[in-house]
Amino acid sequence: MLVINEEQKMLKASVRDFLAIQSPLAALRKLRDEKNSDGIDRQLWGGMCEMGLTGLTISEAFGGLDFGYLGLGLVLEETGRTLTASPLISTVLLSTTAINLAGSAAQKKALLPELARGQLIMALAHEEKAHHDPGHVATKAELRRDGYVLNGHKTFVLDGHIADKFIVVARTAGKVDDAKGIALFLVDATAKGLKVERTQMMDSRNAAKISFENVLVPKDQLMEAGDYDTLVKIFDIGCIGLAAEMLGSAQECFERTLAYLKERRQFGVPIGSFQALQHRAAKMFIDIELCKSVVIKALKAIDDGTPDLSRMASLAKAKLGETIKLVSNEAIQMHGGIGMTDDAEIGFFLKRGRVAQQTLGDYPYHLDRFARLRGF
Amino acid sequence: MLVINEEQKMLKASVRDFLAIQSPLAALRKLRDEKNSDGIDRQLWGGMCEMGLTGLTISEAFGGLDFGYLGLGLVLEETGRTLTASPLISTVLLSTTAINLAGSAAQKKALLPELARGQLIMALAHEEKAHHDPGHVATKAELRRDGYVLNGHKTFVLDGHIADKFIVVARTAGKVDDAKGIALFLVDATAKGLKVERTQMMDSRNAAKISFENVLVPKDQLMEAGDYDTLVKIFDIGCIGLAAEMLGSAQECFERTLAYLKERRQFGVPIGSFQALQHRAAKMFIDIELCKSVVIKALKAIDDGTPDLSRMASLAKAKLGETIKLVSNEAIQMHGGIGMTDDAEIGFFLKRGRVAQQTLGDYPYHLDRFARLRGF
Amino acid sequence: MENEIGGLNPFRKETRTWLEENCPLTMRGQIKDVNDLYWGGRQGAFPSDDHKVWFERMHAKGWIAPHWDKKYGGGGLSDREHKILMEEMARLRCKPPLFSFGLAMLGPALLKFASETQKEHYLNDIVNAKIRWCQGYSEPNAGSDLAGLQMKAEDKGDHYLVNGSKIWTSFGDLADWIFCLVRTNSEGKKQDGISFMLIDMQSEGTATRPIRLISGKSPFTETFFNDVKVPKENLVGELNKGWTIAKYLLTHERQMIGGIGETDEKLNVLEIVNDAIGSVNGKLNDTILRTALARHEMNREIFALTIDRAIDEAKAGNDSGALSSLFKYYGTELNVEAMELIMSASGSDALMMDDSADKHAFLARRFLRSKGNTIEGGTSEVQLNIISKNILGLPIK
Amino acid sequence: MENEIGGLNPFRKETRTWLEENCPLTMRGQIKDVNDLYWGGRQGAFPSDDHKVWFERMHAKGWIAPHWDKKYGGGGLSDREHKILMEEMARLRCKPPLFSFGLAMLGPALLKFASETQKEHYLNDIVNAKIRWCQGYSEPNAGSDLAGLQMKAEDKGDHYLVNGSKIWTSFGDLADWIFCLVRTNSEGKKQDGISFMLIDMQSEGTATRPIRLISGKSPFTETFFNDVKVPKENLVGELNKGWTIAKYLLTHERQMIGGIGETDEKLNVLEIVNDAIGSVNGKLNDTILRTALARHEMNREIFALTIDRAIDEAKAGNDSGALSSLFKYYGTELNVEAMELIMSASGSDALMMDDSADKHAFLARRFLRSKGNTIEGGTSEVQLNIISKNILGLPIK
Repeated sequence: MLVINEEQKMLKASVRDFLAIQSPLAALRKLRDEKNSDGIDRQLWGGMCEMGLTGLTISEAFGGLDFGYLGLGLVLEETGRTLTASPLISTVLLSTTAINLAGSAAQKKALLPELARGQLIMALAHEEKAHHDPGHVATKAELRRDGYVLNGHKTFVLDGHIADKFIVVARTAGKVDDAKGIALFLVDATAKGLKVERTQMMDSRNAAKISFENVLVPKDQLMEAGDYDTLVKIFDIGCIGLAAEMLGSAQECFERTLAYLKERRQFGVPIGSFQALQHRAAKMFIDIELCKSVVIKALKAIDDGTPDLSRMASLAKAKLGETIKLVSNEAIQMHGGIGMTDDAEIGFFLKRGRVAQQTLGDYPYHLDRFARLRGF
Repeated sequence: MLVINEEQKMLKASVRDFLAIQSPLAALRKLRDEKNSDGIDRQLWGGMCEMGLTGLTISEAFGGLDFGYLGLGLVLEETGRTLTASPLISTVLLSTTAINLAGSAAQKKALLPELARGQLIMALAHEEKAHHDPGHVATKAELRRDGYVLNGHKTFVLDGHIADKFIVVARTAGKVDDAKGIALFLVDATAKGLKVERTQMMDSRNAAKISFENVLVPKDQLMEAGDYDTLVKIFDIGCIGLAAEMLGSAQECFERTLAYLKERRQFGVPIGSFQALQHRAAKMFIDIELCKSVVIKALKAIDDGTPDLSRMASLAKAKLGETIKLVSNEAIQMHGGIGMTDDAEIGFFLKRGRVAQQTLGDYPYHLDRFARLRGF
Repeated sequence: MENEIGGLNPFRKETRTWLEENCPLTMRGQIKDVNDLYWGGRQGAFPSDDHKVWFERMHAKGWIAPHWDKKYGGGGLSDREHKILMEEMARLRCKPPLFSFGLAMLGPALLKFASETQKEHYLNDIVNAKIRWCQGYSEPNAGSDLAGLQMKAEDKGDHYLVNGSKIWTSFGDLADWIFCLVRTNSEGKKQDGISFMLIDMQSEGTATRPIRLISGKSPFTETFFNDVKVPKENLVGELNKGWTIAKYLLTHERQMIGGIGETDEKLNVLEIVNDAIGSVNGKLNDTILRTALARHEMNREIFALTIDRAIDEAKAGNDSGALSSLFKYYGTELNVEAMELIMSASGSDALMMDDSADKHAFLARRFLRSKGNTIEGGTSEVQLNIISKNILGLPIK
Repeated sequence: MENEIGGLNPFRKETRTWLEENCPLTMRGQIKDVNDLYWGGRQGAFPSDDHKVWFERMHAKGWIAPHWDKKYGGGGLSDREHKILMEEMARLRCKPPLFSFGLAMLGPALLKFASETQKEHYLNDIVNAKIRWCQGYSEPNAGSDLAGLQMKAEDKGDHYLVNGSKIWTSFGDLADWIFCLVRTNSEGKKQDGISFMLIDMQSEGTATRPIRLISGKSPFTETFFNDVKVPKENLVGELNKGWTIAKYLLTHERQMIGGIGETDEKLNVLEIVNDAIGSVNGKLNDTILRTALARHEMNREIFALTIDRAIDEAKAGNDSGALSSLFKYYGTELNVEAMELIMSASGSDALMMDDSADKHAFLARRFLRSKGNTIEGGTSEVQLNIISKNILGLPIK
């Protein structure tokens, strides 16, 4: 069934109400303008943790709610509407998933309860180039007697500047683009030799560049199942979560534009009465309806453990990337000069949309991957 | 100067007047419906020859007018408007060009005067696959004591069913996709072992499939400069000529659609008052204006002998292929149900447009080639 | 079926046995084309002996119109029984014993709007395959503006005098009667001057002309009415209230179009492109076409998911009106795009369009025919207008 | 120049020598940005000593406004001499000694429409760089509908009382005076109630607010007028006839925008994409991007040919109005597309937008700013409306 149930509806509604008060779009502007050193509002994050959002995908045994990824997707859809800056993507969508999938029993026992309680902000450090590439890992992890020694650098590490702990993708063997030899390590932000440089992004959120200079990581911080296939699965789940967030953004951006078309008058009539704009609006509506279908299907595919997760992830990520691009471009154009001003909020959707569609692979990347997975 | 001079204007106007009477679009329908065995109107062709159209690109020394390719392009633009079926493309644009570029002195002396007088219909037999590919030649020409022996088959040979003589691209050496080893031969339609099968195309014009079974060709029918580079140049000129024809078709198709938008009423108003259709019409207008620029530039490039002819050819062929596709699709859609009927003439532009854009390489082919020539 | 726990319902059991015993083997399976159906009518011949056997057996059971009342020639089945019969026929993939616009479209309208006399007369003729019906809605000058129709029926006291023409009448040349919309009042709101009328195609002054499409022959005709006298009792429902019947019927037409459309074999775009272009290391040889194909296949998959979602929303009791508004538009745009991809991949092979047996010849026709998909049954532009006004609530100027 | 066969014209010779001797070396070559220009005005400082030297020397020659009459502070050059001076300045790539909206936009309007008193007063102030002008046309609620402006000037007997606001005023915060369009009549056709007025920005009741764009800081401001008293003699031309002046000025504005736009370094799309993506055997590594880039580069080349053709058509005496109607639309669409390609190729590098010195930081800003290109100076939609109505003659509903 490609519909949500009552419990899921309630979760969505309560998150929506919470964000409407605690984190309207103005909150993001405030973080940006006051040059907040964290780039997030810790009090807001505390509230989100209290609601249990950090535990949605953690089993009850570790103090989570075991609500599943459809639940997390609905939450992300809502934060996409308000463009809320929080560690939801870095910590819950990516890192918690990584620990669920790759962590040893001891690592899970140590970290999942903390994560569920929201006491830990974590970041996944993978990318080394400007374009997403799961197999491309130059960062080396050499096994010594006292642990692994990490050397290399990472870029576009979401929330890297505030992470307490990193999950670092490094190579214990093989050449730079080999699938074999990839491993995941848990590394404390305070580790010696680790350097973090905050990079502010176009969407007023934050990422970091990280470098490792002979960073020593104890052997028990190697993640048990942290191989290439697991990494890909983490990214697939990440893509679907991002698609859910983009769905929220696309809807909000479109609804605001639609409202503007009805309210703004030119030449004595509302501009929404111009047929050329009407048809463009209708096409956006159609794309968004299509997006809703692929997002709910893909979220369910995670929870159902279907074998075609990669194809679904690329399908969702590509379609949403294209749609948020279309909708946010059209939104600016239809808002005219007003849309170009920072005062109007509509530009924030363009900015977040571009970052989201670039994260974990853009449209061409996923189009190509979809074709490969379909065998052509 | 990207404008035409008085002499060229006069040529264009006289051809236009001639075609308006002798070959309106209804003439093509008549040829089709009466299942004319030639697929062309020989009387009309006679008239075109009398006007000197066959000699436009032949030097005065051989009885031609030496008017140049810009002149021929203007004529093709007009035949594109009326969708006139004639051997202009097979015989004048392609074969005459081939003889000019590759023929020996004796061949020129023998053939050009006949061609100028319109006494010869010729066809260029090159393609062996469903997609244009200059280097792909499997047809073999083996040198024996008494001449070359040809074996192989050709497809999509324009006007092959009525050609008196063929220019056949065959291979004297090398493997099937090698550039080296390609040669051009003059072969009589009556040659023993040559089989011609007429294929009617979607545009109600004709092409043929041809096969060679031990066809003996005298040594002096090998064309002097018939190598790969020359072949490519013939195709480049062919592409530009086709682009000129498509420009005529696109303009006529657009103008008819524009007239329909003004005349057809729905919901009590002319449908051309609907802004969504207006914007789509304006975009077609823009594309056609761009097309005019690239076509005149490319035609001049032939006459001027500029070194970047291949790039210009791909530029023109690609842009016109895309534009005729857009314009003819939109024409049907804007004509609605009426546009779908055979009674309405507008569908003929869709049909001819698709064949023209496929001839000598479609949009993807020339897009790729343009990128290669630009070095990326 | 899910409710029949503990064994089959007796009616289902009985029906299943009867169908298995009585439906000829050639009457099971995929319908090949329109000639694989029995259409009935004055000149209607059975395509094969099995078609005849099958029609007669079903007719004897009353199962030509199983859920119509027996006095109209129906089988008098309850909704529940009718549903079971349909399910069991689907199970055996039985072809319909009679395929008819009378059965599928006119019948439901008559049942709802006609007088008792009309019902008894016309419905029995439909069930007995005596009369083959066609439908006359569109007119040359109406197009997307259906209600702007102009074919006129003047009240001449004892009869109506009909003048005008209809277009896009499917099989108008093979039909005995036509049900159509005529203008009986040219003042006031255009929807309020339309009436629903039944006309014998053998009346003096009628004529039909087949419509040739850009793709070649078609089942469509134009039908002409020149001073045709129509008895007053041929009016269905109230005078000037035909628009209500039309709207009711349009729903049935959409279902019908869906049904006929499916008799055309679906083309496997990916397979055709792959065959035409070839691939190296599992990648299509043409990167540009590969990108276009990937985009298309993605959208097709997502469109299919959207249909699933609409069904699920309906099951869950949610309003899925907004969703279904996009199906006509997007489905046909995808179909047109698919044919463009196929043409692009097939190169000059797909440009041949003579009557020879070349395996590619049908591609050009399918391609050309596809251009009508975004026009017939409401143009893409009308669909976008409907979405922007009814769903998005954008203002009319 | 081509007509000066047999040696240089004496004025050209003299001018060339003078420029070579008097134009400081730093005042030659590409203008780096808006801060590399002297704008004049009450608070206007010279960006460098060379700017000062250059202005003063040119001013002494009367060459700030070389073709204006001497009584207005101009140089009184003939058209021919003026053309030669421009050519010689271009030859040495001299920067303008004074860059000013007064010189380029208000001046021409005053010369054509103002009273003699106004001309003498205001033109001299412009040439002497005493007053820096800005322009007030657009209003927050007008947008594409420029003539729908609402800023009101009420006749109060001895003065006008002005209320309202303007938007998109370039450097409104740095200007001394503003020339603007105000509504002096709200009845009848909206174009007929507009007047052209000069307002001292130091008047009581005026205020400006800088506009921050989605790309960051901008030269634009909003300007507010709250019960501002404007002397009656500040009206230029006839009351309610300001629309004529506006249309005249818009032509100059377009030229101006072109000029300023060019101070931004043009990006080489192909080079940036190539650097970011890399290639193997001369082919870009990303086939999808390669296709998009090829399409873009083709259209860009054809667009350039179209500009050439328009020039040639004009030279040949043909009407090229239809052609030039597409430049604004297509040029800006191409620019927007170019920035999309650059963003796509640059990946996460181009998403950084802090104030650090990262070499990519400017890309995000350039990209975001490009979104305004299809809006400012007449939206793409307005351009398409103009083409469909004025060129194609499509009917208004």
